Amino acid sequence: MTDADPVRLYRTVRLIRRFEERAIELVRSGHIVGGIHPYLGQEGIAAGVCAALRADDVVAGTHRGHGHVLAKGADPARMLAELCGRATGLNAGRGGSMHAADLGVGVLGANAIVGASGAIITGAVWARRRLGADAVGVSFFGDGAVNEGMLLEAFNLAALWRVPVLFVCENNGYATTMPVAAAVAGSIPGRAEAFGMTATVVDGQDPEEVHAVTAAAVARMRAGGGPELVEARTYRFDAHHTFEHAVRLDYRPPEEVARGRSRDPVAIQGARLPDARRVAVDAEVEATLTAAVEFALASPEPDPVDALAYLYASGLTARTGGG
Amino acid sequence: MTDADPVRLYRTVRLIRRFEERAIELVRSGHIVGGIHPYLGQEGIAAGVCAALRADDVVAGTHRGHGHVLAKGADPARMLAELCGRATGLNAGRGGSMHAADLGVGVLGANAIVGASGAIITGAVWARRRLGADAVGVSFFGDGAVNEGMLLEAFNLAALWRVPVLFVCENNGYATTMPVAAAVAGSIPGRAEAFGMTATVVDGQDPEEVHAVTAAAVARMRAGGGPELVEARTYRFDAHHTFEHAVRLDYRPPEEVARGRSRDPVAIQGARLPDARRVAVDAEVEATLTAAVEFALASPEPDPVDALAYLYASGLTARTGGG
Amino acid sequence: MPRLSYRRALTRALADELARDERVFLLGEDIRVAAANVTSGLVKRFGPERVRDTPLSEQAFTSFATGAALAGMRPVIEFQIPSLLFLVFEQIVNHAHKFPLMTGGQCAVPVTYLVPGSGSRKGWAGQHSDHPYSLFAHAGVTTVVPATPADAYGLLVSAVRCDDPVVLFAPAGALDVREDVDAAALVPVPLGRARVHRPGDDVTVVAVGHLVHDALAVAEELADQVSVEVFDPRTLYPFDWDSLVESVARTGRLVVVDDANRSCGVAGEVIATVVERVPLVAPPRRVTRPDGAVLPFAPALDRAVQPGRDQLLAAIHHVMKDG
Amino acid sequence: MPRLSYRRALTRALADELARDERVFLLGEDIRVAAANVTSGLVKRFGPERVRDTPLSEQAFTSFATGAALAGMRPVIEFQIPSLLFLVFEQIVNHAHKFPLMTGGQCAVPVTYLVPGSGSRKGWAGQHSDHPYSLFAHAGVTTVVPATPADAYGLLVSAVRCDDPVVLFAPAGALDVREDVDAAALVPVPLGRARVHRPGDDVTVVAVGHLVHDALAVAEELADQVSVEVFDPRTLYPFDWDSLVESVARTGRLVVVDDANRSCGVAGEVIATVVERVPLVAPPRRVTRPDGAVLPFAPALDRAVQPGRDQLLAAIHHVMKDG
Ligand SMILES: Cc1ncc(C[n+]2csc(CCOP(=O)(O)OP(=O)(O)O)c2C)c(N)n1
Ligand SMILES: Cc1ncc(C[n+]2csc(CCOP(=O)(O)OP(=O)(O)O)c2C)c(N)n1
Ligand SMILES: [Mg+2]
Ligand SMILES: [Mg+2]
Repeated sequence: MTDADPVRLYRTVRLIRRFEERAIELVRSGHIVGGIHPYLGQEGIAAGVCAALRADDVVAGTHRGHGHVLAKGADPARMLAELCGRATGLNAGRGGSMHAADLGVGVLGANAIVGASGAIITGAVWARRRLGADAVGVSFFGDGAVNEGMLLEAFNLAALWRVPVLFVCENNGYATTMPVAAAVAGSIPGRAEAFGMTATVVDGQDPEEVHAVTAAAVARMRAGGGPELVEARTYRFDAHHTFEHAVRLDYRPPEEVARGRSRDPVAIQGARLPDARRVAVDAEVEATLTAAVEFALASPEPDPVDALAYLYASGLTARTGGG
Repeated sequence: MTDADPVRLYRTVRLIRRFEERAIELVRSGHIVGGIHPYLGQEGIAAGVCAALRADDVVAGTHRGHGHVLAKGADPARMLAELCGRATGLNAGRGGSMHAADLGVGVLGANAIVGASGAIITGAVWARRRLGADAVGVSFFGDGAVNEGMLLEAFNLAALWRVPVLFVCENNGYATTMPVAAAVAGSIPGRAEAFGMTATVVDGQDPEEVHAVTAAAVARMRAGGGPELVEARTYRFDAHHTFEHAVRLDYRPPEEVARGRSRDPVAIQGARLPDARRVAVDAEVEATLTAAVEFALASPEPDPVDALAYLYASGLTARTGGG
Repeated sequence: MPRLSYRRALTRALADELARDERVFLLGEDIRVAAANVTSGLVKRFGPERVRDTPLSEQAFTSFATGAALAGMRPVIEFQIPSLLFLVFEQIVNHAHKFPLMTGGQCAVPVTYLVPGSGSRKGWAGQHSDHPYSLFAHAGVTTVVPATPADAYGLLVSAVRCDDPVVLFAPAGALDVREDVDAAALVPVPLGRARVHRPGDDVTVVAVGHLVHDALAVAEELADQVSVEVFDPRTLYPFDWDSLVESVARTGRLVVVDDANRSCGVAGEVIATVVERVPLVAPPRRVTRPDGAVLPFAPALDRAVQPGRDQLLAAIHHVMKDG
Repeated sequence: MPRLSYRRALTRALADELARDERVFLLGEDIRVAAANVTSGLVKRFGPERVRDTPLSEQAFTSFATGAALAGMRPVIEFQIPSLLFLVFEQIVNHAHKFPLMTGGQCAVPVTYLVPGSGSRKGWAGQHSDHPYSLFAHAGVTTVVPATPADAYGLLVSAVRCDDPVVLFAPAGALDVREDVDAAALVPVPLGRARVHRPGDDVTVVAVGHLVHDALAVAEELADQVSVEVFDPRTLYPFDWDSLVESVARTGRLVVVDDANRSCGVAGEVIATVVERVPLVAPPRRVTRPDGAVLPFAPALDRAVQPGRDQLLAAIHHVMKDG
């Protein structure tokens, strides 16, 4: 996965785009309960970053996490089954949108707590290296997360102990409805530099630029450099969460939304492919997703009898709550 | 208290020095239970900073907090009574060394949790200003605290909302036994600058220099500037905590201790006074402390019947623990 | 008479307190646009200084509120997710709660922590579906869980006026409850006072929060077989023990239904305190979440982990049969 | 036979596990110099990579351990103060505990959280004297409170080997207990298994942690009047209910003594579960800290808030008289 093949990058952004659109339909139809935080508009970041990683590298994501999971190589069908709460899902239906994880492909999981994954991935990468791998890791987070103390503590640990973690801040301008300028004193790169880290700003709408910048950072890290930060400037095309489709929250001027949507990573990367090639990839993605939807919807729901399965890895059985 | 009168500065450093020495004696004699974190060697910081404040300004301190409480104007006798757990203590014997507080003179309290006071003082100063005062505040903390996420979050809030808090980092080279270089990636001023704050490094052993730098920062803040940080370089002359007097922990080379102790804020400031003046101040301080010790030891202990007094400000009475 | 919803009762309580007392202000994430649909219309009426959006810095803004309270304000914090209380547990329990005693009565910390949407939100999965009120009852922080719109109004008003910290959980399962109430009939409800929703002679059912409505439904269903008294503590700490003891002394039987983990939860506390004080004619029973419960994502599993009406029914039948 | 101290039992357990399993490592503040006198000698034997001093960043290093555990290591974290667990409550309860279920069984999080010196340390006052084990029992995290050196050894070894997170509280009141034990007799003690220290027929006294020794002293004092069975749960969660039910079914009387806050504490849970399952001949009693207790500094007040032998004696007399 470490090459910058334009077709591969296009396939990934297109897959995430269409996955999200399908998922939104399934939210509307009631098949996905609880809604999702769509990654629409930010696809170039997950695609570009993950293309710079090896299979044995690890990533940890966010509440807006589908893109990271897919780009790192999880099966879209099992991912969609997870969102639909099916027993065949990545997490056997126990995690859902905000916890989708596939440790087999190095995805430690989406994470519903903003700022939480930075320290976890730092520990995971440190441990993998102690155990002999030369893996690196990526912590994805939003512009809101840089105000969370736990993430800043993780910057310090990673920098001090030179753990090769790439901190990727997806700055989409808002934390829910809070504009970044009203929330972040100083700057995002400045926060990383304060811990002695190299920080780079990149156009998150351009998958190839994201890839190039990350690949260089990963190469430095792999060669023994410390952690780095990349601020990817992006824009969220849709709602913070699908609940906004029902309740209009007034915080982004329509002109701003239009301007943001005009730089579309799928279009930008698509334009780099010959038409025929792009059409072929689109068809391939469509087929994958049609199969994924079928797989998800045909899959069984987990049995409520097993509601507490997996609660304890040690085999401990919890006392039930009945009277 | 806003003048830099050298005699006043000397009186304060001398008072803190002798207070701590008396307190250590009282730890040894068993009158102070639980020990203390001596402020010895760092007196110039509390003295210099508090001399730049007005009576209605507020400060919040640390576990190594006696100096801050005394410099801001608390009564040494009631302070010592507090350390001895007496009913006449600042906190009626309920707080002890790590919680000594005197809200009447603007001391929100020492604090036993490293990094905790920054956000508290930010809220307090913001509120005072909303309620009409033009007060500023000071948050004292150590070099260890700059690794606590909650403090970094407070930097952000204060900077964003332009709350005039002076963050004073007393860098004594160690967090307990952890050398600052092994704990702080980047630099201490850099951490404040990352949030858009002005940061100044000052020689913490020189009370006048501390005063000058702080007074300038306070003036800028009072004139509408945002929060700032001062890193005061200092050295802890004694143990992290008096328990170290019994258990030798091996972490500071003797030469380093000797070098650190050679720059003594009491001596430095004392040298600026005519001998006679200094001797007179010393006598005055001695008399104050002798009276304080007498007062403390003659004071009654609180009645165990009132062990839960003050638990609820609303007057709620807690259910007791008896069988 | 207008149908008042639980949500709008909270909104009205906040509006009334903001109007009544200049010292009251709101703090939270996305509260200006009212993302949680509780603070709707308040920024327009009271301005952004008193309805303050904060960056994602839960620890700092929680302690900011503590500081503001120490300086005389009465902050109300809205938390978007119940588990954010885990993140600020230290700030509430180790600071806000402890300040009055530790300072020997020098201060009060009147902060209200409001959690709209505690418990399962259907599909929000493991990290967003907790009901951690028992943790605060253990710590000794006033803990309130209103079941009805009128109580939501009256208890929130009382929380804001209380001189101690108060955590108010508004269960997701109650947010859509509506009630016919005259606006003029909305009054403060005293903290620490229970409410009997339905008198009965055979068994006392203690129900917490939204489960009051389930208990009432079950009581109605059983009306011709068992006379069920439905007891709503409203405040979990301090608990209205005297009223409960009076009730159980009459009925001789006790069932508790509580949507929180079983071990060391409030249901266990209710049973323990009652059996210490009142002889029962049958062993008491409780219906709770299982020990250590984590809510799985899939809807059927999520439901299976929460207490159900069938379980409550079974528990009532048991205590009737056993006694 | 050498007299083994509780502290040295902990040291030996850590050393044995470090020697046995390369994946085990220690993390904590000042553990190289063994400031808490538990990790003494370990850095010399196992090196600084496996006995890692950390900056003051409790949230990050707790989640660092989670990440390392996800990647196959078995971290042990030493916390200097019980209230630091408040600071990392989110990281333990919302992350480490929830990962296995949320990922559908893809992972385990074998981390041990070791708190040497929980409860009152005499003179460490409000923020350093908590005994928050019931909070973890509520959350469903395995919670261990050894009373004797041999159990401290055996339970710590089992905690390190457990595939789930385990919190081990070593009460300050037990740290100096010594025992005649042959090194060869030190063996793993299974989690979730209670220990009867003294058999008896008239009343079962459940005592937690250091209070086991008080219970034994009281039992001895009463030997010619009342036959007291002293029951030490050792693991508070999961609790060994079957053994307790067997004991109380024999004695018919129950007293619990527990040095934690009363409401929603483990003492209440013990009473609730027992009365659900066993008929008693007298109402049960518990001796605890008061509701919402904050330990005041003054020594006599600090003692007054903790359960005393006289209270236990009175409780035993009560249940004997009542029954
Ligand atoms: C610690 C924490 N605080 C608050 C929330 C509620 N919340 C979920 S997403 C979100 C906004 C996050 O903004 P950002 O980090 O910029 O990511 P984005 O949603 O823009 O991708 C908030 C406030 C949370 N999940 N965790
Ligand atoms: C959050 C927190 N972590 C750990 C501790 C234990 N502890 C008390 S003082 C201290 C060292 C603090 O170092 P620093 O901030 O440099 O202050 P100094 O002691 O040097 O004055 C530690 C680790 C604590 N009280 N609070
Ligand atoms: Mg964002
Ligand atoms: Mg220091």
